[in-house]
Amino acid sequence: MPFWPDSASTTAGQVDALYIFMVLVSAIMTVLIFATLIFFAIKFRKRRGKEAEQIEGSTVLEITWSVIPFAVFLAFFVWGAVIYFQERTPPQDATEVYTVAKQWMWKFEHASGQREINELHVPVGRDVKLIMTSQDVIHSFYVPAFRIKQDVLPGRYTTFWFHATKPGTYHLFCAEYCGTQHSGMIGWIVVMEPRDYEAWMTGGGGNQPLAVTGQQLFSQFGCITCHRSDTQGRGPNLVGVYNKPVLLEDGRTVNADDNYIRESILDPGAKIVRGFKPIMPTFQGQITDEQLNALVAYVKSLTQSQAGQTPKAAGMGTATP
Amino acid sequence: MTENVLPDNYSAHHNSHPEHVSSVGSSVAIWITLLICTGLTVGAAFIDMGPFNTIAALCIATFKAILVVLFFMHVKYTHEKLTGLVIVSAIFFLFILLALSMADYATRLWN
Amino acid sequence: MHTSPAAVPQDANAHTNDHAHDNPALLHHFATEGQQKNAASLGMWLFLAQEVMFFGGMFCAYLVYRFKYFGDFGSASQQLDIRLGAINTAVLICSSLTVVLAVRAAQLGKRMALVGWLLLTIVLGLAFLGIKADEYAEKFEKHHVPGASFSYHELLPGQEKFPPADRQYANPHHAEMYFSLYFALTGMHALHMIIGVGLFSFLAFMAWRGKYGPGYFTPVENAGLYWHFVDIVWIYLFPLLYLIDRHR
Amino acid sequence: MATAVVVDHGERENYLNAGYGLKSWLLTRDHKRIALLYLLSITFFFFVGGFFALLIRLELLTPAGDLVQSDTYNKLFTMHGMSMIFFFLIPGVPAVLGNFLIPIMIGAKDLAFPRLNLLSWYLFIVGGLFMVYTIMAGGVDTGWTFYTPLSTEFAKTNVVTAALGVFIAGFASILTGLNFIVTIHRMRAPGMTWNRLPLFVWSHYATSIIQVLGTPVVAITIVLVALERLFHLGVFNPALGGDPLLFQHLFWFYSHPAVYIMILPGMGIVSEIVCCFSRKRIFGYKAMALAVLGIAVIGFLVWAHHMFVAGISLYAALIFSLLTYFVAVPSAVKVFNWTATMYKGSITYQTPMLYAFGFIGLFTIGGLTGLFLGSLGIDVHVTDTYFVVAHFHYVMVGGMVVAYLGGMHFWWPKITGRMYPESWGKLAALIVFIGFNLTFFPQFILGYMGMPRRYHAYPPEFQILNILSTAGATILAVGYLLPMVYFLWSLRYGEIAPANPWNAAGLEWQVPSPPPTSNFDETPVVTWEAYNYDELGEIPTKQEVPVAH
Repeated sequence: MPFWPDSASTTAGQVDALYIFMVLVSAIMTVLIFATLIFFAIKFRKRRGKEAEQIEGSTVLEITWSVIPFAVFLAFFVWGAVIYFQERTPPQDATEVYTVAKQWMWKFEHASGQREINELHVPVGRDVKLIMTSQDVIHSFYVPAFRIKQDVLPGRYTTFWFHATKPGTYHLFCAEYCGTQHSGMIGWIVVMEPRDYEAWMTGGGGNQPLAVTGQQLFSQFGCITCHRSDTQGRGPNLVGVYNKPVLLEDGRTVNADDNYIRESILDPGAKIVRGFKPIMPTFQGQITDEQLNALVAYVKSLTQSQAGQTPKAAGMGTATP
Repeated sequence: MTENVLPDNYSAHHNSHPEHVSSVGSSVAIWITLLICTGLTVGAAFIDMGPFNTIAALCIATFKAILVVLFFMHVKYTHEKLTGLVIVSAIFFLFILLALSMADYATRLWN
Repeated sequence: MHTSPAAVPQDANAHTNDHAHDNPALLHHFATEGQQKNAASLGMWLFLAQEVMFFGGMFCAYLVYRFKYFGDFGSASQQLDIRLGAINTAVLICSSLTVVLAVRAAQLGKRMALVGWLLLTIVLGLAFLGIKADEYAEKFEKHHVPGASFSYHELLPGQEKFPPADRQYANPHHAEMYFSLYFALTGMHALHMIIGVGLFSFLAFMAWRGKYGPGYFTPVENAGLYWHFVDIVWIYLFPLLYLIDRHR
Repeated sequence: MATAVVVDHGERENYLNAGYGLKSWLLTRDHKRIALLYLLSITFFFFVGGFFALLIRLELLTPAGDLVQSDTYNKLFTMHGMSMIFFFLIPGVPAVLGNFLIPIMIGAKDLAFPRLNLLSWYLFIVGGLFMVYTIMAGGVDTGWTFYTPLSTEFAKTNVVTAALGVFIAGFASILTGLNFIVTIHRMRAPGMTWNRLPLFVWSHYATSIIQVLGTPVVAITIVLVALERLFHLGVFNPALGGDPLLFQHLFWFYSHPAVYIMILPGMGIVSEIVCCFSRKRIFGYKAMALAVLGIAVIGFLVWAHHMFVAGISLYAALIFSLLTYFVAVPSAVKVFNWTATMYKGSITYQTPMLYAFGFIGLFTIGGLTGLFLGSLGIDVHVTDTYFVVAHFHYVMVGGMVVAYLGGMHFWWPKITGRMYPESWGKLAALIVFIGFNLTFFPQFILGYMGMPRRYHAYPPEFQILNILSTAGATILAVGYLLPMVYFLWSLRYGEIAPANPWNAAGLEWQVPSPPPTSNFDETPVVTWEAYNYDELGEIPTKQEVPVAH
């Protein structure tokens, strides 16, 4: 369809539906106003011997044309809010891709360890979640065919998820002005049939899964000496901590999401887990965003079941669960 | 021409009010209160009241500010309602700035 | 033809133009002194409302970061000298009193008293700035000024009670953030003080020349309002900057 | 009736012939002369900004970035935005038409603080010089929004001088607003009660509230950006744990209400014009006055709708989206009331009325597309695309600039004492309307298709619409140059204007054209409501013109 963007995700259809609804309602409003204007302009044009009739106004009318539009506006609000809520709530079991933006490129790292630049291969019919951060300025990850964009910020994670519905190659734009080559910070989202996707994934070969890289870093940086999988460690046991509430020393409870894990590595003093001493050093400036992503991916991989079944994957090293 | 069609500035209303001249005694009394409050706020900072330390400090500061506005800045004695309106608007919009910004920061961690 | 403006009736003129010719300070576009005075007063209050929002932007930044980095802010706050802060608060409160008395002297037409109180205000204002400068100098010595030379290695509040190995230090980045806000807030406040001292110097000179008296003292009154506002800003800055988490 | 005398062809002393030397202009305290000083200054920046706009459109004629380099392009749109917003739109109507008309409309001899008014212009000029220096020194490329950390840590261009320029011009705006509020409170003539104020005055009152309470926040924010660059105070620095969104909160706290600084005075102008050329009282005076105040106040509660995809909390986004719909209601009320005002009127179509029609139409589209952006689900797709660009140009250019041109035509006889050529005026209005729609309507479609804003080069599928847009821009340029030419022409060759060529209501039409320096020989006493067209009769035809009542 000319002058209409591709639709390639579940969100796209929803956004289009609301958009068409709003265009129709606005068109009706516009036509009504314009028709009235033009009708008045012709009907009440100056005529010889006919004077204007003075009318003070009408409270009833004022209230009517405040309340009715507002009711329509509320429909826009609620519908839009529902879509937004979905866009901002990624499903639990989505395939995760770590994304690092920098002036002026997009870097992706799949859970399997596959790396890409300015091109992202994803399977059709599966939930995909991007965990994004920026190395420098604010960027914005925008895929018009999915009708979604999300700013990518330095110093924290933002997320973006979609469920692609149609194989194809779609534009990826940086939508937040980010400096000289802003318009060159573009790429492609390649949506593939699951079979092709698997082939592509294995095609690269020799990739080490991100969580395994994270596990190596976990030993390399010495995290493992304190964060043991038993209760004897000087730091909290990290098995199964992801996406669970954590009780803090100051009485607050926070959810251990990606940003929490990230912050705990970079700024360990910010949120101290109850019962532990604030002794962990900061890793700010000592690890790259990619390494950080790998560590986060590793901590997330430490689920209870995995820890029980495959100690190797859980990465507890010498400690036995 | 009747009085009620005249805007406030044209009526004799404002000219008829004598300027308030603050008395030395009351000014000194306010001054001493302000100094005592300064001592209080320092003292209160060293008592552990948990989260109420900040609240106590802000309450004392607000009390001091109110004293300054009402007495030193003569707002208590003015016959001009507009002054109060200007102050209230400034505080209101400051509140909007702080409250709606914090509405973002305070709810970022919610899930 | 009542759509055209009629002239002000004679009787209205009589009272609106009251004393119009008496006071050389009455500007041509005002009908009465009262109108002129009320305009000046409203203008000054609006200016102060503007100032509230000006500082408000920085207070908002302060609030956000204090909320996020409470412990580190506490640590950095305790690097400030609470005695100097308290003394400066007292100095400013005293200067507010001298301003009140200056306005009073102007209202009562006591010329030399007016000049005296204004000069005393200037002295107090300079004292405040002197103490502030001393505090700033200390920040430079301790490398607590944000920038390349910034360095910070201090405990979080209340960590002294733990054995040395377990003590936790404040995040130096967040301490630098605190000092950024400290310098922005106190610097902007000090700039307002300097402007105030300049204003009062001008007013003292004009007062000495006998410019102000019971009939016309709006500049003294408005400068006073400005000074009290600057005082109020400090009344908030003192606890917010100096008194975080002192009890630990 | 001393104030309603027939103009006797330039012999009477007026504000223009009261003095001719440079000093009589540069040291003037007359609000009318300061208005003209402002008019010259903002016209300069309008054409500077317009020139940048034209270069931008030419670059976008082809998908490849071939006309200018990308860094040049980035500077072009940045300086286009800064010139237009801070140095044309914000001072635009208030500092020119508001400055000229408000004292006369309320029956005062001048603004409350004439010296402050002059200071405001000088501050504007100093800020403008900083801006001109910035342009001359190689420009600035942060976008007019100065987003951190791009502006603080990464941009290598003249950010500090641009920031200072905006900061200083901001204080010019604050002083104008402060002056208006005090003037409207304190300087009204006897009988000019709040219920009798022209809506032009009401809308400037509402505008002034925003200027006084909003501008300081952006001023300090911009100062913090400059301090971060100059002295490394890292309030926004992510490396120190600074939150990049804090800048956006502080920036939009002002810059969203600032769009109401730009549009509210335009609404005031349209109210005056619609009433005059319909020969009608405004429909729903109180609702109209309340609506402008409502827009000004609620306008402060919606700023984060610029940040829905920026990473704010989900809950904050919901609150701000809902509040956004609250501010849409008074805007809608205004459109309905203008339409209702024409009902049973006796309408004629002089140039100002054509612009007023244009305003209502374009503002309706601009406002309705604002609803799309307020809706969270749609905003996520179209924010930071050409949809936003089209939306705010519909409001800013289709709304404010069109209203400004309408106002300039409406009051040109009053300001200069000369009539502009009517048929040229109508032609220009038509050209502006066509050129504007051709320029910006395709951008809505581009935006929904997904073309991001601030792109120097773009994928080829967007080219057709971009060509249309560029074609429209050239037509629009003609539409803007034409009034420049015939306005200048009319200064010398235009017909002498009577005191009240439109037979319009309002005190400004009861003083001679151009008005004398002190506006009124004697303070008027107002005994009538605003827009008392029932007492005025019809607009005089050409033959009757010079005969004032």
